[in-house]
Amino acid sequence: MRQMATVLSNRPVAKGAMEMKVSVGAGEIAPGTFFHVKTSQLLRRPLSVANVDGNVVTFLYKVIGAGTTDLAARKAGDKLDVLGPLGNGFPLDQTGKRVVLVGGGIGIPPLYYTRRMLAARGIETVAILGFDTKESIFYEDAFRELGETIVTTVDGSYGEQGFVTGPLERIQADVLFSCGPEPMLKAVAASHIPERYISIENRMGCGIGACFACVCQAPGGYVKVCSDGPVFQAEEVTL
Amino acid sequence: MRQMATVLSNRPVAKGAMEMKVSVGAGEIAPGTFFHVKTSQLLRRPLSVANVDGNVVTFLYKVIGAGTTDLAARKAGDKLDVLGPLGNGFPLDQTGKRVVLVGGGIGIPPLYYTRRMLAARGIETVAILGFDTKESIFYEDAFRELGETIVTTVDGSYGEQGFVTGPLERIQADVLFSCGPEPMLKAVAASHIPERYISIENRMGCGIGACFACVCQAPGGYVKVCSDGPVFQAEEVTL
Amino acid sequence: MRLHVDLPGLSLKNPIMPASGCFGFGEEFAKLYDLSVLGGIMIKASTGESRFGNNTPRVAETAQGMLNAIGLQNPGVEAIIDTKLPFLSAFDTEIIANVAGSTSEEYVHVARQLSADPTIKALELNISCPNVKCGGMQFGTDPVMAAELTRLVKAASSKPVYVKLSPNVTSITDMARAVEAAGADGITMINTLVGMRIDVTTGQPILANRIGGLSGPAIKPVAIRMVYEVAQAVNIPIIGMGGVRTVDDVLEFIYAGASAVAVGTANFENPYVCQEIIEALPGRLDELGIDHILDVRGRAYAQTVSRA
Amino acid sequence: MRLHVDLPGLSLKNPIMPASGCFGFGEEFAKLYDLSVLGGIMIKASTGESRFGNNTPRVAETAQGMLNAIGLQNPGVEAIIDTKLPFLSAFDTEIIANVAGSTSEEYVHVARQLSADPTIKALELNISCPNVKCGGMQFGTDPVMAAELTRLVKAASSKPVYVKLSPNVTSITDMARAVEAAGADGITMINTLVGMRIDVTTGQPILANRIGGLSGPAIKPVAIRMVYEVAQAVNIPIIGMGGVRTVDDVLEFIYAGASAVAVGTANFENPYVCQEIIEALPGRLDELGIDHILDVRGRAYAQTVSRA
Ligand SMILES: Cc1cc2nc3c(=O)[nH]c(=O)nc-3n(C[C@H](O)[C@H](O)[C@H](O)COP(=O)(O)OP(=O)(O)OC[C@H]3O[C@@H](n4cnc5c(N)ncnc54)[C@H](O)[C@@H]3O)c2cc1C
Ligand SMILES: Cc1cc2nc3c(=O)[nH]c(=O)nc-3n(C[C@H](O)[C@H](O)[C@H](O)COP(=O)(O)OP(=O)(O)OC[C@H]3O[C@@H](n4cnc5c(N)ncnc54)[C@H](O)[C@@H]3O)c2cc1C
Ligand SMILES: Cc1cc2nc3c(=O)[nH]c(=O)nc-3n(C[C@H](O)[C@H](O)[C@H](O)COP(=O)(O)O)c2cc1C
Ligand SMILES: Cc1cc2nc3c(=O)[nH]c(=O)nc-3n(C[C@H](O)[C@H](O)[C@H](O)COP(=O)(O)O)c2cc1C
Ligand code: FES
Ligand code: FES
Repeated sequence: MRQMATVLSNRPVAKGAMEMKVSVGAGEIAPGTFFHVKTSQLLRRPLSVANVDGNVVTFLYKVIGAGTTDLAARKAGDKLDVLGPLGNGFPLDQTGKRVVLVGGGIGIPPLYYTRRMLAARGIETVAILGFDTKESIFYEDAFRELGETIVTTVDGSYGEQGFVTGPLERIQADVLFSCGPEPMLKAVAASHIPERYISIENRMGCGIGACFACVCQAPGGYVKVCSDGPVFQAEEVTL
Repeated sequence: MRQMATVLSNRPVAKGAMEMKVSVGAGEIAPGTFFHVKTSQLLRRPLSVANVDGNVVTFLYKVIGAGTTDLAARKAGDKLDVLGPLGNGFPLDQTGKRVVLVGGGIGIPPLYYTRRMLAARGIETVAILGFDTKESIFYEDAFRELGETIVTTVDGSYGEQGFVTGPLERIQADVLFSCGPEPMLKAVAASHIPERYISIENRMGCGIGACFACVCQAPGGYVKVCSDGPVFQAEEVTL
Repeated sequence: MRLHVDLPGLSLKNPIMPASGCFGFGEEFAKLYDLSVLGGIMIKASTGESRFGNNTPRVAETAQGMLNAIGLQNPGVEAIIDTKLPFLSAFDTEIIANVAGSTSEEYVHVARQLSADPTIKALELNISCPNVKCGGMQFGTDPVMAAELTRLVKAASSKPVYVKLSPNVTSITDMARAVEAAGADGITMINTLVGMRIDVTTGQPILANRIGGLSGPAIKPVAIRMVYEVAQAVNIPIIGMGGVRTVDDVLEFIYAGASAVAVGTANFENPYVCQEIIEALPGRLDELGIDHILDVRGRAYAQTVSRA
Repeated sequence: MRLHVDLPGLSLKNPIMPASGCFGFGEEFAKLYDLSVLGGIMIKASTGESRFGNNTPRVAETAQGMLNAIGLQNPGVEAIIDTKLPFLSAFDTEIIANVAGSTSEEYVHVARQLSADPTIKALELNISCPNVKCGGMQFGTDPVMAAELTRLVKAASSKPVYVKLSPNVTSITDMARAVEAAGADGITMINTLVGMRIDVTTGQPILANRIGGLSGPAIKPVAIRMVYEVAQAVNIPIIGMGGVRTVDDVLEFIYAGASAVAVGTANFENPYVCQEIIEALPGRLDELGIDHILDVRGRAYAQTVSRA
């Protein structure tokens, strides 16, 4: 569960965004799960699995504060203390259905690996990726290789101007998988797509379900994002 | 005064002891002075100047706790935030006199540069270097190149068995320069050599004379090790 | 046997246990290692009824510390007895229940219920949680209220009662003496220091609860000082905590006068930390020439102290 | 002018000043940069007679903090006036003198002498130094004693008096209200938390004084919380301190309710830190869309607050 991964590469992919590949031990890694990563700081940092290739895991992360700044300084060959994979991911069992993937900013990473796994099962997908501006776009080509991909920017500097909710209105799909900032999740959770799954990002302590830091209110009481999620059906949580 | 030095090399020279060479900006550096070095820890770490060659400064340091462990991990090309040179060193103005240099463990580093500078002035020196055991010996050959050098080990695994005070008893010299653990300094300060200078290692805060962390009692009140010292005439301080 | 420590109600195979609130009810950590290696487990606080706790964010990071304002989320004493204790009873380790409440009646109710359960070996009376509106801190900062509550809980409990002290007081020794006089069997200390962090972009506190409890390595010097003072002021044993991450931190608490040590925040950094400390202890004792760990208890204030 | 702050007795060109005891009397730092860039300077504590202070070691490092037990070493009030203030008078910055003592008579004597010197613009009444046997902390942990001392010093001083609060109390607001009622013109906070470190090889406290004062980033969350509470409890201005290293730390204190900020321990890590913070402030205010720094004072508890 806890392991010393080895950094294979660590490079910028957009303004303020990095891609890190690490090699980890054997074991199944489901799309939508995350690793809890030790940095120079006291608490670990949750990072979604953006891709898996054999025993190589990719993280895509935005450099925000001390923890991700420390990560950005890691070099190939460095060791990285990671705990995971943790949590429960997106339900891949969507044969015959059409899935729309809606991601905003650093919520986009888990959707890439998810889309690859859906494609491997022959499931048709369409992706809507929302960024702030042209310079912050990453992985657009990688997404396009897997099917129809709509890019939006808030400032209109690339793709459709506005939020992901614009294009989402005209999409026909059976299932929605989404990850991104809370206002976006609120909007997509209320969208016309019949089945909606959202991945929630909350501040965490333990990452394994023991400390109650990451809870989210739910109709039945509460859920723990780290161990019950981070992926939930829209109806399961009260945003 | 504060500068980002560049690490040129950093290698083990004995069990638990490292030699780091850094390049610094221009400026005179006197033997017996020190740099206050920023590590991963909050407070800086005082390290004596063990040698100077052009703009390259050598530190010789024992790996003790978190600060020196962090230093030991630095690689060539890394930047090192150093403050210095600080303090007042050994008086080199000893023409016509014979100087005995007495060093214990990590008190030895400043004596190497001091001996080189004395040799450059044609001053005759003899060195007594005390180590715990054979594996902890460093810079023996470098010292021998500069004159008579007596090595002692506490466990007798190399050189003379015992403390530096053994050989010191039979030495004839006009002046003594010494650096090492407090019990050793106490002993050499009371030795038969007429003029005695000792370099004191105290826990420090600021390193520049402002915080009163490093004071040492003195017949006239007190002295600050960082700014009045670290080198004092034996009579100037009360150990 | 050089790690074995006997305390009121507790026969600890080693003096290391996870601190309350940092280990849930053990279920998650049981997937990582065998909980029977632990000296004991201090389980999450129980209240009379289930509580949701505070809004999120509930944690914020600080320099070598963290703030939390969980707000005593727990399923309530009955659900704990029915759904959590049976699982814990399977392990060969001593279970200490953390008792919380808003009123003395609630404390007494929870203490009576929990102490009656055979899985529970001792109670930890949490009079020091800074994250709940009523109860908690008030009891923990006034010696008279603390003593009165201790007396009531002692009367209701069939198991030894350890009182958990808050560091947010002018005189920690006054608090300790008050609960000792009221019948406490032991003291656990310290709970968190009250702190706050503000988001520089919004100017608003990061925690939804605004203030929270500071834990982790940052507070260790305060914890050590308080254990050192209390150990010299009372005759009941102390379980020390606050910033423990390594075997040397454990020894610092023992030197300061603690008889056992709890590990909180460090479980988040490294979920295997308690197991690793327990494994490292014998080797470190060898290096330092210590026979039994309690041979050095209180060495910081007295060179010779008898065991526990 | 967006950094200018007017406080009782002090016309600060910016709200940044080194904290008492971390900057000596300015002489050493004057070799590194022009002290006239500073808003003010809080000089080292003065007592009636010269003091040597405690034995060494006087400092010990902790996780993102340090313990000190200097013990108010200083040359005594007369020597300070004769040998230190003339040097400081040459700089265009506001000098605040830190007043200490063992008895109220000593405090009054020191306050009278220092306040009479034209170089001194305000006094900082140090009732909170944990490192001296008598005086200091006792005054700082009892509201009645603190108020009485404040009254005496106010009566003796011809300059405004800021009272420096100790964080080692159950209720920081009680202390603040007591000194406000006694006539304090302002509050400076926080002084150090009492802590201890023990050497694992000897089992003995590292500091010769055994206990010391904890400062540095580790204590910032406690300092922010206390400023936040006190700012809402009193109507006199606060100079905040405790763990400040960066321009964002300064803003955190302002959001919490401080009107100016002092920097202590960070001067040891980086002797240029005060100058660097002052240089960085205007750019950071631009980024955050803040016109005058005090426009956001107290934003953590109220969105709209008037200046100073
Ligand atoms: C399940 C999950 C998956 C995530 N996956 C990704 C990803 O793939 N790529 C990516 O760039 N980011 C991801 N995040 C967000 C990422 O964890 C934060 O950006 C990161 O922790 C910031 O750390 P920092 O030290 O740089 O920032 P700081 O602001 O200094 O962090 C301070 C504290 O706040 C927490 N924090 C700050 N922002 C967030 C946030 N958005 N969510 C949760 N905690 C936060 C930190 O973990 C830390 O404890 C994910 C978050 C969660 C919960
Ligand atoms: C003027 C001066 C010159 C020195 N020159 C050298 C040198 O050339 N080579 C060398 O190996 N060592 C030297 N030392 C000692 C060196 O500073 C310490 O070994 C080092 O600071 C230990 O840091 P640490 O983090 O590894 O140990 P820790 O024990 O973790 O340090 C904790 C704190 O204690 C202080 N400390 C610990 N040991 C000492 C000590 N012996 N003297 C002063 N402070 C200490 C540290 O600076 C730090 O603040 C010198 C000390 C002084 C005062
Ligand atoms: C997330 C979290 C939750 C906590 N919950 C409780 C609790 O329910 N009851 C309690 O007595 N203490 C609680 N504490 C306090 C810890 O048990 C411990 O006293 C404190 O964190 C200091 O130890 P540490 O620095 O090792 O974490 C909690 C601490 C944290 C960090
Ligand atoms: C070495 C040292 C000496 C100090 N001396 C004094 C003093 O003489 N008078 C005083 O009021 N505070 C003194 N303090 C406390 C500081 O002024 C300040 O209140 C405290 O350190 C918190 O700020 P910081 O975390 O920025 O250091 C001292 C602090 C340190 C670290
Ligand atoms: S982060 Fe601890 S329960 Fe989710
Ligand atoms: S270390 Fe500050 S005065 Fe010497």
